[in-house]
Amino acid sequence: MKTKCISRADLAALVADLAAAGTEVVAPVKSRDGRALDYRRIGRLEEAALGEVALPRRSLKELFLPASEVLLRYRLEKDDVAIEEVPATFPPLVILGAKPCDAAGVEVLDKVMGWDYRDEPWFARRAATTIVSLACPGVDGVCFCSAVGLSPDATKGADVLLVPAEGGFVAEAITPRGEALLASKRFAEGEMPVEAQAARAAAKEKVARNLPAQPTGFHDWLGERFDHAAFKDIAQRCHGCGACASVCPTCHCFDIVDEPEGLDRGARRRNWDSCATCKFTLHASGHNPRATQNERFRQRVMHKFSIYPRRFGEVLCSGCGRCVRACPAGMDLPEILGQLFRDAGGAR
Amino acid sequence: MASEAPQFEPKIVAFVCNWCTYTGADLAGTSRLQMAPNVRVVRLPCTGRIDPLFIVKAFERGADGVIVSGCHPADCHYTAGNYHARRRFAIFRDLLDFMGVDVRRITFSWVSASEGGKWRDVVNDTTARVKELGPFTEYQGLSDPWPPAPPPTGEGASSSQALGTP
Amino acid sequence: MNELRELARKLLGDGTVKVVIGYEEGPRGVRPAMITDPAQAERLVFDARCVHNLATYLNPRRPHLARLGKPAVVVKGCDARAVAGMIRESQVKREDVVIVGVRCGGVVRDPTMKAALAPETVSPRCGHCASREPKLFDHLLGALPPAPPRPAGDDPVARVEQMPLPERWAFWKEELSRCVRCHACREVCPMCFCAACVADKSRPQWIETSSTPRANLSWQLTRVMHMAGRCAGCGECTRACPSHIPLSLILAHVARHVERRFGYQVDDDPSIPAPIGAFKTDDSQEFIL
Amino acid sequence: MSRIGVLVCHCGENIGRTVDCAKVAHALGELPGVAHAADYKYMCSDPGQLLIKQAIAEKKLDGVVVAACSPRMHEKTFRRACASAGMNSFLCEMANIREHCSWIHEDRERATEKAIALARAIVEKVKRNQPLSPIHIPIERRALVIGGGIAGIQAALDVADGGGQVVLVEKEPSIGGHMSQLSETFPTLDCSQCILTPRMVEAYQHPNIKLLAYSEVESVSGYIGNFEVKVRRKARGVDETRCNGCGECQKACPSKKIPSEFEQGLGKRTAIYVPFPQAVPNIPVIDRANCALFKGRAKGAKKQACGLCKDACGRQAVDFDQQDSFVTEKVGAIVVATGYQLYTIGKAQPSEKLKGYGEYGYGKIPDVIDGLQFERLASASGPTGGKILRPSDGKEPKKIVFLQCIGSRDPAKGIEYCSKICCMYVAKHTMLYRHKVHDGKAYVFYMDVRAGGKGYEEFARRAIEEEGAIYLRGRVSKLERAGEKIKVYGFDTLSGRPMVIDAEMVVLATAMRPQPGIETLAQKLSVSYDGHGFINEAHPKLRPVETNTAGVFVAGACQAPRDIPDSVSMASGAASKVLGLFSHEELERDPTVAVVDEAGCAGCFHCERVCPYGAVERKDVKNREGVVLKVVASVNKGVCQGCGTCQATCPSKKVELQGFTDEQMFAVISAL
Repeated sequence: MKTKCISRADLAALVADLAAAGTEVVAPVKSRDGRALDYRRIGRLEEAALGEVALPRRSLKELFLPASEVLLRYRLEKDDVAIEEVPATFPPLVILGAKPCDAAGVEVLDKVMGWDYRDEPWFARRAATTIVSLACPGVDGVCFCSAVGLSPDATKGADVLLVPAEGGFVAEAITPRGEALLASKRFAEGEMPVEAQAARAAAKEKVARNLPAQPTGFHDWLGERFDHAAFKDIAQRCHGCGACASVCPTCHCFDIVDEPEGLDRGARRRNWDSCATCKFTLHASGHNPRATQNERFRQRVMHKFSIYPRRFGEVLCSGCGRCVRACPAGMDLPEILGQLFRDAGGAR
Repeated sequence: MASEAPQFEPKIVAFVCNWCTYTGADLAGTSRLQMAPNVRVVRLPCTGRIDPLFIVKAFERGADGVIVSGCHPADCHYTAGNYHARRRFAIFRDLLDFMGVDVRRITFSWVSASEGGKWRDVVNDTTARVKELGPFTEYQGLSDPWPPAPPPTGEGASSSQALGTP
Repeated sequence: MNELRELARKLLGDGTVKVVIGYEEGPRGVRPAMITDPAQAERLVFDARCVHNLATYLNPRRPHLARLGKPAVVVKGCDARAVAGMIRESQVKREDVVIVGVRCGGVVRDPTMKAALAPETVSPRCGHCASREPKLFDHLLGALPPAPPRPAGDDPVARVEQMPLPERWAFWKEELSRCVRCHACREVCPMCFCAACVADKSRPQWIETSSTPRANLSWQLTRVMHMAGRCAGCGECTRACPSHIPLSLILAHVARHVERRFGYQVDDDPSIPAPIGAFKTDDSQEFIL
Repeated sequence: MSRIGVLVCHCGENIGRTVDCAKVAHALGELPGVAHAADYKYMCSDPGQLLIKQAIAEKKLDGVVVAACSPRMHEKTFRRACASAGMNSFLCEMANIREHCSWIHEDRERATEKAIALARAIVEKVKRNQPLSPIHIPIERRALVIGGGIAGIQAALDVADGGGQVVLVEKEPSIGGHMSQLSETFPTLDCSQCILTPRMVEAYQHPNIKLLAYSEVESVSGYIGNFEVKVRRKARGVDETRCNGCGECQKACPSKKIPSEFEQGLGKRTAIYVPFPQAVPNIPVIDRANCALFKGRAKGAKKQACGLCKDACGRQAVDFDQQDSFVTEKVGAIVVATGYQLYTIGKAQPSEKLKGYGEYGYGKIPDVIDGLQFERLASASGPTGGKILRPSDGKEPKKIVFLQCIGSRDPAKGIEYCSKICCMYVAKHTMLYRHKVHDGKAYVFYMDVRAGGKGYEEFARRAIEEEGAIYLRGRVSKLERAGEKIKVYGFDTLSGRPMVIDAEMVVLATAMRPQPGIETLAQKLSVSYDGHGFINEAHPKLRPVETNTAGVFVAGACQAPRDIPDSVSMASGAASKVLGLFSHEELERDPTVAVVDEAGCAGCFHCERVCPYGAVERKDVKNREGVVLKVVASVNKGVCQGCGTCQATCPSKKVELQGFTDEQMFAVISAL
């Protein structure tokens, strides 16, 4: 694969060109209080905060599965209901400086989105979007991408991988779409500098220290451990607030609601939901098959590390660690995984 | 630069109690007191029944102004509903103001069954005030789910300072 | 700390309580702990990282904890206000909980921080704290530490209050646009104990469950109205918000307004009635024509 | 989908002139769920109502909206029409397009547009209306009358004569009230006691009346038809069942110099006493504050300081150890008839709102007295045997000045209202005086003479024209003691001259105020009262003897200053209301009441705190084993008046006011 060298000025020119051509560009942007990052639209490269180590508050997921999305609109007529479809067409979008774990999360979700029912809005947005990842130095002691088969410079889900280098970046096109983005004559071909290679290796090593890789066959092992002792009191401190699901790049459960917007009209929307909340499985009868937080948290672990991988061959987790950082009660997924990994490894 | 565009006619929803203000509004009608046709009255038993959510929903549904009106203190048909409403709306009004809603769009009044003239004044004054404020586009425009990009560095400095979030 | 562990051991040992809800050292900072075995009392800690309001775990919406049996709960002065609120509003019976009060010298903003209190790290709510020693307790532990430093920067509530109206609107519009309606603010709140929240009610649906700026504003307006004169000011909603919306600013503003107008401060005395649901015939009514 | 019928009324030209009624009907006919829409000249007429009934039958309507006048005008009419066509009456509502639209707007286009919006909102509401049925409540056919003055006695007798049972509670030792103190009554000058005493006795002996004298209402719970009243029976120190009213105890009592309340301090009584000879019941009471024995006990004396009354009693009725006792009475209705007290004239006042007169020397100049004291002087059974004699020296005054409006009609004194009876009783006083002191001169300083009432104006004129009273329009600035005389500094505004009269006695016609403690009683009864403490009637014109609490009625001067005929009329009115209530087996009430969704109630009881009626009760939710799972709120339908404050307060909206549910209001707001 050919790599190209891109100076910051070149990148700025690319953003300007894209903007001029009507392509939306999204990048990590500092929040107003300066304390956090968000993936947001930019008009100029200077607005982006590409040099920041931290993860944006929420993942890339919402660019493909918004927190709330109109599926159709309806209007009551005298004796009928008129339906207005919402077209699943989206303007071209380039995501610049995506975290590799976030890009990977999107690709993981392609599986379920295209499974028994093809989710048109999801794939229409996917088709309109080019993801330019930026190799990560490893964020902090929580990250565990390497434990779920990824790495801080993973290319999964990315069309282009940028690696920081002297004066700019080295860019590697991963997909034909990435190649097209880099096709500009402005970008000179060049080799990955040694320092950049070394930084990538160092980052990998750093992250790997946080949590050992999952043992082989873990998904099947876990799938048979529904009553594992670790689940018994797993979530006593959990509030069931669902903050973890909101920030997760791979949590994708949604609820579909019809909401009136006036006397005679309304919209059908799908909204993010979370298995952590007590109402997620609450039946109309009042019965709740997942009666307490312990069962709900077990579901979260099971779905991510057994149910999804057994069905789709992919772990429903990109190891970003946002759930740990966001949890107000100190619930710690890598801690739980560590225990389970040890147990599974030992059992072998 | 006289505008030829049709004058803005605000939509104003009035939540009133049955015993004082509704009856006062009836009296205004019986007395043929002419007033602006912008106000639509919703009859409730008591101001105590009026939920802040009514006001929120009225704005969501396109109201440009709201009137809340009931019995004068000590005159409540149910003895105390208006006192509870008074506390509730003192807080709610201040909350709306803190959130950036122009509370001049909401009129709170006591109009007794005998104050047809006062009702007319409340209706006309509120209509005039809301006309001046223009359509409540801020509230009605709360539908774009994608936040705008933050202001470029240098502008909006006051809002880019770190806010003390615990 | 030893005092706390000993008390926990004793309470669990003699069967006074079945679980002690306290703090422990987690892999990344301090976190809540539910201790049921006296031998595990060693795990308990208390220092300036103990940010969490453990009163939340008394909330009746936590059946998995209620199942454990009678709890003892470790509370700071601020947390005690929430316990008092739940007692006042018939959610917790005073005799059904052992309240372990701890004297508090302030906490940091985030439990993963170091326990060192500095103007940059101290939680904003500790700046003017007048309740570092709970009045509602069965046991009161520790000596009163020195007062925490004042948080750095000017008063964030006043800063929003002083914004011109359109700026204030724009500020909140932007902040609330990030809300994804996960309702984490509600779930972590000790005072949000409704079995069925109005935000989940669909007939009628006063508050849409979708994340639109309109519904987000409607939700926060409703939540804050319900909190007026009840909010313990623990800031858990703000800490839980995955979108970092400064919800505490709204609650703090309303609390100040309630105090100015009704002379009422949320207190940890359950016998003092809240200002909403009461009235004085001569309450100020300058806003009413 | 709903099948709503919309009927738009022209009200002749009243609506049709400014609202295009056909267009309104057409627009509403286009709405989903509207199965019928029409307009008609007069909907409230018989043919108009017939249209509704036909539409219900032919179009199988499940809701009716009449866009016409105010629902306060004709809601009942149209609901009745719907009910007669077999529809639940609560599925019919009105949109007010007359008072709230056609009468107040001129622009036809905009008025029509508004009428459509108003009617559309009601259509959306009615789509969500639930059929409601009236609430049935059993009735305890027993009334409590609070106050044994003329109003209370009249109400008790009327109810009792009508077949109802009555509990009559009087806080004083005897019934009779202020009327028993009066000498003669205007405008007929018949003797007050002569007409009152037989009524007192009748009340006492009536088989349907249970008299609890020297008793006070301690607490009231329950609701219309089903009140439970706890009455404190104050300790008389005399066993009512033993005493035969012989009076030996009073003769024996050594403390004989106690100012008599009945005589307004102008006479004396003993420590064990009956207030006046005709008292009912004729049973003495021990005034513990003035009894030597009780004074001794209060000081902690071991030895009994006195006991002469007990020794004198042949029936062992005197009981020094008697304590307050309580009785609980179940009643279905309550009549409040607590009467009035006189405004206190001096500087010291019972509340900050009231101001007194320093300049009249009341209490300092012995011969400055109030109207009730004059009544006692004029009364044949009074301390002077009916002779007008000065309290200071017992001489007959030859010149009396009467001052009207003392306190009354004076916002500066805190009493804006007219006390209504003073003009008449001052006229009466001048006459009584002249009848007794033929050469006496009576002056009256007045603001206006208000003599509205049958025979009243003639009576007042007689005082002036035939009985020689000198009426001076003006106020008196000062009263000053000058030897045996009282200098009255006044101003005659009609002649424009200052006046100084050397009076030998001055009578102040003081304002009427409600009885002390009325606010506490009103709170116990959940009835509202005005800024002065007078009980508020439910409607000043149409419901003058009802209060805002169902089943509680009001009579006499506790509602506003009243004279005897007014008080008696009110009492009879209240009694007829009580009897009307008692004429039913069960009570039918408007089902506009709050209902709690017990499954969703979190039991925070905010509703309980805001309910003005105490209608919210706590209810245990138990499982099959009887274990209490949670405690939830529950609304007593008999007590709830339907204000809906609970619903706006409930954080989870788990209490709904029937007829104004959240779904209905949401739809209305969305439709406007």
